Amino acid sequence: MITSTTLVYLIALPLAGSAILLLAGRRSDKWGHLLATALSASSFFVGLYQLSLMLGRSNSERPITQKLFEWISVGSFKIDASLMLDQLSICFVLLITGVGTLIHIYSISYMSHDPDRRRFFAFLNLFIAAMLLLVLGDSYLNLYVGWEGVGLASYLLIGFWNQKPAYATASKKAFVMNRIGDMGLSFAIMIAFATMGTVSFSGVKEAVDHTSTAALTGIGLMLLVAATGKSAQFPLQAWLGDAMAGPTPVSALIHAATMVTAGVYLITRSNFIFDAAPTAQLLVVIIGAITLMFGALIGTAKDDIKKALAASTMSQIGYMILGAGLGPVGYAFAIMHLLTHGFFKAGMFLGAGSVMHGMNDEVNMRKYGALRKFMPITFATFGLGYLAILGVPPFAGFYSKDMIIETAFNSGGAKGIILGCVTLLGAGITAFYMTRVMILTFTGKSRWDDEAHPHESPWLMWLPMAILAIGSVTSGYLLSHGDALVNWLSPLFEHHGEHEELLSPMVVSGLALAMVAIGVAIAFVKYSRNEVASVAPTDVSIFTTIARQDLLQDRFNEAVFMQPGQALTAVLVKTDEAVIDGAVRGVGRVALGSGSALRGVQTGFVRSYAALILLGAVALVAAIWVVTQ
Amino acid sequence: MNWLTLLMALPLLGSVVVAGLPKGNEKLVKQVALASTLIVMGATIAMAVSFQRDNVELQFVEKYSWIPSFGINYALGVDGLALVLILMSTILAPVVVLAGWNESHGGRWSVKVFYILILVLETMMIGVFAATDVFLFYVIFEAMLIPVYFLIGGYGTGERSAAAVKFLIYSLFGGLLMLASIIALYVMSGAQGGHTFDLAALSQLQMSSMTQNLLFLGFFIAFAIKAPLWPLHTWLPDAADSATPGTSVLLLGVLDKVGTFGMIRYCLTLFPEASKTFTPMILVLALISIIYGAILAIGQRDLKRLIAFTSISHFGFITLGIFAMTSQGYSGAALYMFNHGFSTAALFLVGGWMISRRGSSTISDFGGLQRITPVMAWMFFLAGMSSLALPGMSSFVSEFLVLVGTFTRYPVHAIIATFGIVLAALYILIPVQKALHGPTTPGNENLSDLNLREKIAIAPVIAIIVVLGFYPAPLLNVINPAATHVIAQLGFSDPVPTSGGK
Amino acid sequence: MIDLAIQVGQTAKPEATLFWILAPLSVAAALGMLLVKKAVHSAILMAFVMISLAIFYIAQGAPFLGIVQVVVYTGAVMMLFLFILMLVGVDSSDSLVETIKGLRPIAITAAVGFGGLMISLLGRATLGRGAVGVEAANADGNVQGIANLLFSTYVWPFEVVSALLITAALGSMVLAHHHRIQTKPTQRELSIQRFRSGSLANAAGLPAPGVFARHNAVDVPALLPDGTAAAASVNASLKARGDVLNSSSFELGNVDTSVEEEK
Amino acid sequence: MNAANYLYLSALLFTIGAVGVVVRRNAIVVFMCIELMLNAANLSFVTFSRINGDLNGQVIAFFTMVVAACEVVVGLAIIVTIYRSRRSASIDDASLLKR
Repeated sequence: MITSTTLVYLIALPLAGSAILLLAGRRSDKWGHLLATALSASSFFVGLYQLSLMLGRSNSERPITQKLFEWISVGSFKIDASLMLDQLSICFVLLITGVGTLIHIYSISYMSHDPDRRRFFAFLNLFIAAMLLLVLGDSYLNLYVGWEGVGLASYLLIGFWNQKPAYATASKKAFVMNRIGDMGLSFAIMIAFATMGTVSFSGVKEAVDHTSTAALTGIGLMLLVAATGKSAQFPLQAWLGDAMAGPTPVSALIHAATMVTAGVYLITRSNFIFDAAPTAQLLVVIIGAITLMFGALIGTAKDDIKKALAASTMSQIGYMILGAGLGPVGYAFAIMHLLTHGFFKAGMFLGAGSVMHGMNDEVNMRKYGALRKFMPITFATFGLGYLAILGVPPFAGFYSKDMIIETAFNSGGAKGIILGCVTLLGAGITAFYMTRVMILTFTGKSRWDDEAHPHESPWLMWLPMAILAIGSVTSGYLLSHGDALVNWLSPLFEHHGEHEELLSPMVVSGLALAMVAIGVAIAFVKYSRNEVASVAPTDVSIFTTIARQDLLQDRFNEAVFMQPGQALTAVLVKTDEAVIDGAVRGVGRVALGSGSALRGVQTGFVRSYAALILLGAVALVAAIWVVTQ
Repeated sequence: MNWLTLLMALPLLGSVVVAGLPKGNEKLVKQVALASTLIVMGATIAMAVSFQRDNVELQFVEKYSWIPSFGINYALGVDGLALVLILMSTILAPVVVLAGWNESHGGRWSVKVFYILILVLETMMIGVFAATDVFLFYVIFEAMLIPVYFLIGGYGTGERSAAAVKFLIYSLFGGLLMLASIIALYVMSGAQGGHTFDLAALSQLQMSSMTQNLLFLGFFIAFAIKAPLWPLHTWLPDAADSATPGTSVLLLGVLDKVGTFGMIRYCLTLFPEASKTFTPMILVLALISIIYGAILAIGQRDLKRLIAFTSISHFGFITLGIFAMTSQGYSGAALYMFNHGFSTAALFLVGGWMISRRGSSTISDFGGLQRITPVMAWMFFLAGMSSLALPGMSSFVSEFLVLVGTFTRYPVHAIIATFGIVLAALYILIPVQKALHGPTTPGNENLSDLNLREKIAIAPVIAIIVVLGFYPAPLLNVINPAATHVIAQLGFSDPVPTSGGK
Repeated sequence: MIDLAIQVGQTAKPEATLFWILAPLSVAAALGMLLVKKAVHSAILMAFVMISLAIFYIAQGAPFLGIVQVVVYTGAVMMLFLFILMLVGVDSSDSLVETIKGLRPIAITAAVGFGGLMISLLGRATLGRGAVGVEAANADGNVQGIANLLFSTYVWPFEVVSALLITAALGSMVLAHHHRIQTKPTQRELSIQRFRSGSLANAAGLPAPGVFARHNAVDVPALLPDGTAAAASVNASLKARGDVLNSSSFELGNVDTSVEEEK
Repeated sequence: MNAANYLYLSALLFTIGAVGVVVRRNAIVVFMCIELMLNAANLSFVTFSRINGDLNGQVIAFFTMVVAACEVVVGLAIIVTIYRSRRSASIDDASLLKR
């Protein structure tokens, strides 16, 4: 592999920005945001430069590496701090730095009134650096560093306004649930080292052939656990909704476009393991399918615009995971959907941020309505993103999502049909809840309070939205034109024979569009023709209630993990005090007690001492008597 | 050059100078104490530079006859592990002096006595890691209790006398068992080539497995109390609760390491067979310590007790690494000892500043500190991140090495231990949320942020934590040869990749 | 006389007679010590026991010890006891009721056990074994024999014991020395104190004992102007001993005051 | 006559003395009982001396007498001192050495 010396700048630039902003403190308040944005952008340009270099090389020579230093080396456990950039990484690098830079620009304006804007930018830069490390690391352990690094950045950013207790709790929840996922990644690394003796991607890839399926399945399942944690997949999905506590640019960058897709990256990166472990792969698909429906159902009931979008994110990542679980044919489509989703979902989140910005940070869509007139640019960019997520041709989602649906149908047998139906149904529900968001927010009558003065956002905010909207329109076509992305990534994935086509692309597209149309129509009937209550109605069906409560995910976690855990903690604290320390203190008390009992003998009367001496003498003589017998 | 004796003499000399200073001038006392510890630190670093990394034999060896009639020698020497721990102790000492500039006020005795105790303790901290004569080790091991006893009982808070007595009696109990074992070793050595207390000679003794098991237990219980391992841990929260932050740092950061250090240096070396016999039991205790310490930490309402319980969890990891008998586990454990010293130091020092400012150590009394005292809050957060072994912090490297090393030989143990990292997230983030986040609660509005002295004190600690997180090689290079040597001596070699049975 | 005693003692029959007469008596005296109320009686009984023992010593070929026993114990030690008894109060008699609960039964049980066991042990140890006798050892005379041992084998203990004796003498002097805490009040201070006390009754000092013209002994209380006896005029220790003469016979009312007219 | 009889007598006297020490409260009587015990021991020594035919026992008895004399001197001085401060010769009154 070609070695490079410039790769490290990708990470070093934003990392330096973060360090400077945090260490300089208030002194950098004036220029901190500009420095951070500039560093993020320069990282993007380094990425573009790397891409141009890569394009100039032949397919097999494209991956490059850079060894920085020897990180950990104990016995046979040797980990270098080294980076690797290949066709897959570069996609992520450009997405992260590109969307990241746009969101930096957006935040300059969005956060301009926040006294801690500098800190916000420091965290954003920290996130960019960590995320880049995640996708550039050349071993699972290096990836792990980035993996936890983005977790930390996510924690810091969700809890950016942690003076509100609920937000602080949300950030803690996200971190802890992510840690459960991280534990899976640790297990995967440990199994890999114990069975293969290496944890670098290339080493593991080579070792797959002579490793047992059981071990590979173990690694695969553990990687899947990691992915579910980071990508908010079932059953570790509950943190994502609460993570919307963070400022909206954070939701756009971390909880829509980049970090939450790390799970997809991990699975795609580990394709050699999953390809060799069908059980694990099957489970990936199942998790993807469950989450897809799970997110979609939650999305239908949410009145909070960010939480609706978050549910949508969860559902869309479900698509990607499902795609990645479909094996070699699916990886590229999963990545493609990831990229297009990065554009349109980030755009929509920024749109939502723009709406909130104009509406005094109101997030309840029932308090919106008719914003189309007041925020034309936001409406336009959001609308384009909306069309993209629906999968209307020729917008981006059409290309990426239909590919996944098609692949799902063609994955063969009953599995294919079930998956195909699930993805189709998901597309329909997506259409329903996204239309609902559109209608509630931008059309109909205004339902806001008098204090709200909706207005269009400044250009610093709408410009990134516009760029992302362009991305949502064109990216799908560009990436799939001539199978560009598929060919680009193909050297990484081993191709097996193509499945027979169950349904032709045209049929799938037709079915998907039909589902979307039905979803849109239902939404129109339900929300556009009827008056929308500005307060959520309470006389709703049990299903709506459950969906509003995120399908009881929090209740489940509370009942099954949190409350028993708290009870256990309380019991153990008491036990430690009473039993273990009690035993220790008991020893002391026995000594003390026997002492005070014996103290009674010390009457102070000389005669009683004499009596005791006499008794002692008797005992002594008795002993002699017995001995000499 | 007798480096080790020099190192031990310097703080002692400092304490003599401190003792001779005029009584009224407290500032001068502190400055002299700080200067002494800094000189010791410098000397240690100079010594470490001349350490030969690839030499697995003891280095800087010194040996003088002390009590000839019993064959007791004043014998010193260090290997990689001891060097690292001495380095840690001598770096922590000036940090503690500087960080706890005012914690000697309000004690039972004068400021002078406080620093004399600290300096005497530093001498012993160096000696306990450097001793290669078992008797000398025992003497220092027990003598260390005395300054700590007075530091807790004289300068602590709350029920300091009770905590000090509990600490002392617990430790003496363990020490007594160890003394019995040492005497037994001495007696046996007489029958096998002459009475001696020399560690190397004693490790060659032939003994029945029953004898070995019993003597091993004598040593191990002493070290398990020191470490502390579940269920011999209950002295630690009380002691940490009552001691001043600086004392707690030395207590948890250095003194407790004597326990884990002793397990390696004495238990493994003297009783290899018994170590193997007891390994399953010890591993279970280590696991219980990890999980139990973490859960108890989650349940604590008092900041100092919480930190103490996190240490119990961490010591579980160290013990796990030691007895996993792999080079990764051993190196990880050794590195963990070093790292734990610093991450606990950071937690205790910052926590101590928070407590002294607020006047309460109950976590729920704090709130919203991040807005009021951002630097202090950040330092606490970073210390917490180090404690939960976030990648990029030095403790991550050691914790992961322990887990990987354990997994290759004892997969189930490693899996259970890994659950500790989730609990770690909880026990750090809960106090972080309660104390640093949320609205600023009454009583916290006027807290002052760290002053320059405190920043200077904490900066090197954080720097070491972060730098070693990214570049642990300087330490690993010193530890690794010793690790491979010890593991090989015990007749173990790292498990080879299994390919999952294929 | 001593030779005679030794001869009597060493002939089998007379010694047995001596023993069987004196031994029960001395046991009875010892028991009596425990049972009598007055310490003085105890002391006398004690002296009896000691003299009996002295006789036993002589009878057993230890005339030196016998003499020393009489001189030291009955002569010096018992005198000391009696002195102290006088200081403390010769007449004080003890109550024999036990005040510490359960002590007496314990003591008696233990004593019975101890005595029984000792006697049983002695019986086991000495039955069927005759005495060698000290005739051979006393060939040069008992005193010479002891002196030989004392100044050769036992010279070091002898010196130590002498040192002990001196120390004890010094020690008892130190202990018995009354350490005055305050300075002795002067006459002036005493008189001021008298006037400051509640009444002026004693301001002029205590009345002297004795009845003028009729009786001037210290054991007779003085008469007050009204003719009654003044209790304060007699020494308290005399009163305690009961050695006070009744002064009623000297009182004014009983004195014939009729005046014979001179013709 | 059997010399053992003296030993029995000695044992009896010793026991009586011991009981006296325990049951009597007057310090002087207690002292006398102690003297009785010492004398009983002396009788044993003298008897042993006779049984064994050498004078060592008598020398020991002699020493005992000296020590007993010392003891009486000091002991009585103590009694006087106590009596002076407490006006009592009962040993039960001097019971501060407790708890």
